[in-house]
Amino acid sequence: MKNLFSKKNLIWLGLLIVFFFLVQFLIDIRVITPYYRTIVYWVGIFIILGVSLNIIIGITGQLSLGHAGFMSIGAYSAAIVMQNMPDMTGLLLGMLIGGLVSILVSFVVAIPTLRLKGDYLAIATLGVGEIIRIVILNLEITNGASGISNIKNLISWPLLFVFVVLAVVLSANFKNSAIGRACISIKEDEIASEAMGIHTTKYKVIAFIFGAVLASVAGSLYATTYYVVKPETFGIATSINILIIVVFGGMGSLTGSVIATGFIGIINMFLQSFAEVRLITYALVLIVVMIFRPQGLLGSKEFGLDKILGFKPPFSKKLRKEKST
Amino acid sequence: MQQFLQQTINGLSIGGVYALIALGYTMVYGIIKLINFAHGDIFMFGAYVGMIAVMNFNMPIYLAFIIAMAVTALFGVIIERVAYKPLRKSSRTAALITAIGVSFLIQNGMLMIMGANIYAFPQVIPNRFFTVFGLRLNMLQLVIFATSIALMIILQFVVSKTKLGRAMRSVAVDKDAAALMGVNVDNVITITFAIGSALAAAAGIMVGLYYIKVFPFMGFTPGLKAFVAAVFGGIGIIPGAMIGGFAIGLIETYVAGYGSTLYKDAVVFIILILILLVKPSGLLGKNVKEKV
Amino acid sequence: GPKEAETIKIGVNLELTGEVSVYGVPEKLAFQLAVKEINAKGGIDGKQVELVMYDNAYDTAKAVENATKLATVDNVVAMLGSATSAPTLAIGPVAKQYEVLAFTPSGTNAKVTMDGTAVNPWVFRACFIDPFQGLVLANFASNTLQAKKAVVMGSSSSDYAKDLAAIFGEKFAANGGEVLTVEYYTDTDTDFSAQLTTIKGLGEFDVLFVADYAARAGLIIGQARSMGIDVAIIGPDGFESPDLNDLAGGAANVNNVYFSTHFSTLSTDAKVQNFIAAYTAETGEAPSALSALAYDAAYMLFAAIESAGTDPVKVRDALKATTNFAGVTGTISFDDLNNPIKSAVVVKLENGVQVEATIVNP
Amino acid sequence: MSYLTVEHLTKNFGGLSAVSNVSISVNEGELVGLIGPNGAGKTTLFNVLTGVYKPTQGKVILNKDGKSIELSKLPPYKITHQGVARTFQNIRLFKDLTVLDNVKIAMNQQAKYGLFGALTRLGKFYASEADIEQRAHEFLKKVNLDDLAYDLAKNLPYGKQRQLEIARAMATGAKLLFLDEPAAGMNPQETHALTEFIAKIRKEMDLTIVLIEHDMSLVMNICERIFVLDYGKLIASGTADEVKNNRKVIEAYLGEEE
Amino acid sequence: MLKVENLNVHYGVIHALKDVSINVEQGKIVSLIGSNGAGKTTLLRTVSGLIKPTSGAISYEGNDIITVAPAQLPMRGLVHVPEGRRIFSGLTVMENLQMGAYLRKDKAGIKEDLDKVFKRFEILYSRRNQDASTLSGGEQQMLAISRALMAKPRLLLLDEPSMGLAPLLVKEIFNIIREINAQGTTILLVEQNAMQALKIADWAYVLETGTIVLGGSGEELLNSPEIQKVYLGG
Ligand SMILES: Nc1ncnc2c1ncn2[C@@H]1O[C@H](COP(=O)(O)OP(=O)(O)OP(=O)(O)O)[C@@H](O)[C@H]1O
Ligand SMILES: Nc1ncnc2c1ncn2[C@@H]1O[C@H](COP(=O)(O)OP(=O)(O)OP(=O)(O)O)[C@@H](O)[C@H]1O
Ligand SMILES: [Mg+2]
Ligand SMILES: [Mg+2]
Repeated sequence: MKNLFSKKNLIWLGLLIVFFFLVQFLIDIRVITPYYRTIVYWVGIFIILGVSLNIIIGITGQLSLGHAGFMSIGAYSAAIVMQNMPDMTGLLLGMLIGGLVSILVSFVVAIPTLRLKGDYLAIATLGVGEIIRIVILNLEITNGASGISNIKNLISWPLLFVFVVLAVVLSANFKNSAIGRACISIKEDEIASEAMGIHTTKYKVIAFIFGAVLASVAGSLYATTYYVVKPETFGIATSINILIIVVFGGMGSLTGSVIATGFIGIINMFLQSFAEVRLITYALVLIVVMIFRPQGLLGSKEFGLDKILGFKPPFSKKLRKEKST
Repeated sequence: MQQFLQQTINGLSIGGVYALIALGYTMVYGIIKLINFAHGDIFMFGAYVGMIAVMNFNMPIYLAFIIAMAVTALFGVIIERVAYKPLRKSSRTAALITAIGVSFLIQNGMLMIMGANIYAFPQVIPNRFFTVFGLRLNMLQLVIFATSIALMIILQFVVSKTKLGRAMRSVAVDKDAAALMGVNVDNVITITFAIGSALAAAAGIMVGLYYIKVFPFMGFTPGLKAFVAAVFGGIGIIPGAMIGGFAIGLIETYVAGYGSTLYKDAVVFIILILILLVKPSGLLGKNVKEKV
Repeated sequence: GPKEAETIKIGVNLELTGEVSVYGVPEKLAFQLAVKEINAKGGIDGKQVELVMYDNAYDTAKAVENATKLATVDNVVAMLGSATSAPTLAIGPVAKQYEVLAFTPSGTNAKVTMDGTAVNPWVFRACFIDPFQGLVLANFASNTLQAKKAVVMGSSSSDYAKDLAAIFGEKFAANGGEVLTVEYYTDTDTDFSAQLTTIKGLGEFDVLFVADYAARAGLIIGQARSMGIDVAIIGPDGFESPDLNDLAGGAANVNNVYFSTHFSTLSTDAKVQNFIAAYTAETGEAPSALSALAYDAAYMLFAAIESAGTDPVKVRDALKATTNFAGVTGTISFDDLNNPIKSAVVVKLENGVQVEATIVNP
Repeated sequence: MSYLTVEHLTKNFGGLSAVSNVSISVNEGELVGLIGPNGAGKTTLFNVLTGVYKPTQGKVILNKDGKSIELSKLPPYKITHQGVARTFQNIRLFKDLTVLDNVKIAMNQQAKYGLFGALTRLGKFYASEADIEQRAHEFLKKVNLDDLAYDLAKNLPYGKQRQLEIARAMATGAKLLFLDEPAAGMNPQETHALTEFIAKIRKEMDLTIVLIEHDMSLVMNICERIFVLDYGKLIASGTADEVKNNRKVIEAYLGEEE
Repeated sequence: MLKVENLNVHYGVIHALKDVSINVEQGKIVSLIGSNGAGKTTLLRTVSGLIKPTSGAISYEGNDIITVAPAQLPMRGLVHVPEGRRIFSGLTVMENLQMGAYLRKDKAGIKEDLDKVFKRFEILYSRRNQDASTLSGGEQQMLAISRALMAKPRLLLLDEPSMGLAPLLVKEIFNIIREINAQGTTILLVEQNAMQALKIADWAYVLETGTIVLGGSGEELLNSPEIQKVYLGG
């Protein structure tokens, strides 16, 4: 308990509260216009997605290309429940159901596929994402190709904020624990990890399920933000967009994913008026960033987490003093 | 039975297309371990070049093939030099993202230059049919089938039996060590990309001739399927790409013909995953455990 | 109140990139043509019309962002788009929230103009809805073609196909016909030989209904003909495209093909002929049904603005009150659900050329 | 009963018999050497002992606290849980992590909280983390690596990396260590230091050690018993002197003294 | 034959080689010893062009080779056997050897050298069609040296050839080095096994933390008490 309310954690809490009210105030006085708000929502939802995929790819080293599939589970669960219960209870219930279904699906999927390595895993997870999408496309309850429209819009800054903070904090806690260390050791060297007594399959599965559940939560938020869910939204392209966030921010860097999502959100906002060149510019930015910063914006480092947010530095950053020779 | 055979022919011909694209995919992958996500778009580029050659310059089709393959090879080499080469020493995921960026760039660049419309590839080879034992065979189906097998054999020979092939494989394993043997690593990679891209162009034209439709996004789905095919057969292994291509073509066709088309792609992926569970490095992949 | 604007701003929210841009781009061109024409005539009430255009790339999130920006930042008088149903479904609630009308030329899904079970007063469309064409084509098949047995093909990835197939099946059965099978494929397919082989194995039938756009319908026509399936092929307005013949492997394959549409290039109506000429001159290609619908949507909107001024609410009311607007796709009024009331045309193609146009009412 | 018993162990790769019908036993607290020509199957034997490969035939039994455990039936991580750990012929540290983290990962077994505790940080989380951290430091002090605790493993000099790999293996709580060529690539002075290091940790922590080595100065100095493999077969075993003078060993491995 | 003058190499901020100068005369064996991380490998890699130096000069047979691409050097007879074997996995033993002769065109000569290699290392012959990655450590080392010999080197750079080899083979390797040298190949040898390295060396250098601290004939160094203490375990 004492540690939970350590000075650092309290400072962190304080900062979050200040940030929350600052943004709320800016929304109230319309400095953050309804339009900017839509950008904020996008960024928030994709932060959750980026961070959750980072747990799987960046922390545990398992390349997954089917993340949007789990997003769709949450999105559809929320949409379906909210058809009958178009209120906050419905949303939360949908989110819960989505989370449970995601646990189930990701568990069933993870056990066999995570035995695969590298590109084989990538293609298997891509397949999983596609299978989920195709199943949704053909189910009655999901309304097939048309998807579900007219979903009650319940997104708001407080709601978004709560879930984004929850997702990021839980992910950070995940990373900075014995479980996170086990996952990182798997990424570093699976054979050595196993030799250190780490049940690699178990941890890979845990990380995968954890990421899937968070993606599902993000999906539920997506549904209540954008009125419509349809199968195409959750295809490979979306999985790739999430992957881009992870690599852009830096594999293994949760704060990197947060910053990268903001960055991409802003780029997209500026490019909005340039229909034809929008994607070309986006592609060029992507290529150029990768060429000049292949490790992503932050590499595997976290952005001042220990200083500002009060996390103990589990992966110390003390640099080696240059040994004078 | 008759219908089953007909479906098999259908499956082999669409599989031939996947195989053709997968060959280039696998080849590039085999040498620089890059999932060249843009390969499908290079295929699309090749189809456009071929189409323009025929449509706007009235070239005979064989010349269009040569021109498209050459131009696309050059295009592939430029992409490699500009976008991929700086990332040789970076992580593979960074390279993958770059490849995705290149894919976006080619698609949308083409969209901007040629517009969103769907072009129809000029039907310069009359689409002749003949009936054998009651089965309808299409001239182009045969051509695609034969070409993919011929190219597979040639490529396999080049890679496994020639000096260039040895150099390619050495570069794949260890660039520095290969350089110490006197291999010009950059050139080998360039040649690899040139060959891979030329193959993609050939596939592009053939698909143009057979399926007619040419548009900026035509590369995405076949590219993805070809990638799946390459993995299916064991990525980096040339005969694997072909077997994977045919396997996927057949599965798709049988499912569409006898089951539900709705689940066609899902069935392909389920079979893929099942096969990977038994053979984690693809049908022809060697299950070597890393020697520690 | 806000300073009187110099120009009349109309928002456009379309699929301009990505694969679905085949539908968005022709509409963009038609909008631009209409604006160019109206501005050349001195604009509306002496004010020039300006399009504020954003790409939604067929992404519902982008569509919402764009609509919000158009409504709240650009303060447009009204919004045009999107070309397909899904983004339009996402735009609808935004239009309602900020009280700016959204007018889709071609979003055919019945729910587009709905807000749950009630009508969304802020969404209009210029095309007929899927059920309508399904009825028209079923009647045409039974009555004009005297068909008894039909086979349906359609894309499983679009509600367009699914709705059309369902309505067609119901009506065709009610007319005493039988649908032997409905074969689905996906949007990304180019090879339909598996489905066609199966269909061929079903035995004799009279008509093949392909519920899809030309991009795939063309290929299906070509592949069906080359497999020796030579029954009548019918389809919806999606068939209308300058590329249909090429995609079918040449005009020679496009025989005994019928499709329902909004207007026929055979029409002797000067308005239609002028539009075809102007569009072709401007863009270098012949107009499709989509561009015709977009062109009409733009002019209906201009007319509403002309009569109501630039207040979005008044514009909406004026549009709603549109009666017998004479467009290139017919004479249009709106029903209670903001859907156009107009008749359909069924066109017959021989050797890829329109040879006959029949006006059909449901 | 001896501590570790290898019974008629065979490991084939395709047609090649890398280890064939090898029977060995090691007593608790012993320091045993495993030598033999290149390709004799030493590393392969280690790989089977630590579960990386399943044996083609035969079994491996560990007698611990009166129980006998068939290691050859367990996956690698469970073998480690039985107090058996190894180093690798080609160093396999977690290169991009610090020395401290390398050790903490090896100590992962000791974490006293589960997923829920990790995510919420309720319960024993902070106490357990502090404990692990402290013990990792204590351990590093014991092996003289504490001043490098915050260096990335890949930045360590080669000799230190070897030491760290041994330390990491010990940190799993292992009582039985398999060291694969710990002195490879070291000069005599470094080898000497390593020899002392091994002797020291062994004494302080009551370890049983089996090591593969080609550096005879090390093997002959500290190994109490030596097994010699050739072409996958055990050709000799005994004390340093016995082995040194065994004809077969001289012919196959040592060569004539000059 | 090879002259390195005032060579400086940096890895980022690490100054790995400081004003290093060495001289390798034609026909000689020159050994380079030093502890781990002294910079021995760095020196060899710089000579063969894999690393670009910050300053200094390298001349080989009288020509400056700093600007020459690494792939050009085997053609000129300068061949490097890298640290850690670096054999091509996935290629068979035979193909690895053929890679050694990559730049050679004389088919007959290649065949002859291949036979020589197989005679010298019979184990390689028996494994010639096996994937090289499954060879044992020692077998791989033999392969790596043999592969270099296939290039007919005039100057051979050897980086720790005895690492990981059984004692018998260590002797064998040093014999082979002598033999190769006797047949006219100049050798620059980096070794941890200082005793052997100094024994066969005509000349030797000691590298410590990036600086050459000592140079002399093999015998001189062998008898130097300092060297005995640190490098010979005496
Ligand atoms: N995964 C494998 N597949 C095929 N052969 C293998 C494999 N692993 C080892 N071998 C073969 O088994 C034999 C023994 O190899 P091992 O690595 O155990 O030798 P070693 O005694 O450790 O030799 P060294 O002292 O050189 O390291 C070698 O001939 C090697 O080629
Ligand atoms: N790629 C690299 N990046 C950064 N530093 C490096 C790199 N390679 C070597 N170093 C550093 O340069 C120094 C010299 O290394 P080098 O490998 O040349 O030593 P060495 O004498 O060959 O040692 P060993 O006996 O272990 O082979 C060391 O401090 C090493 O850590
Ligand atoms: Mg070994
Ligand atoms: Mg070295």
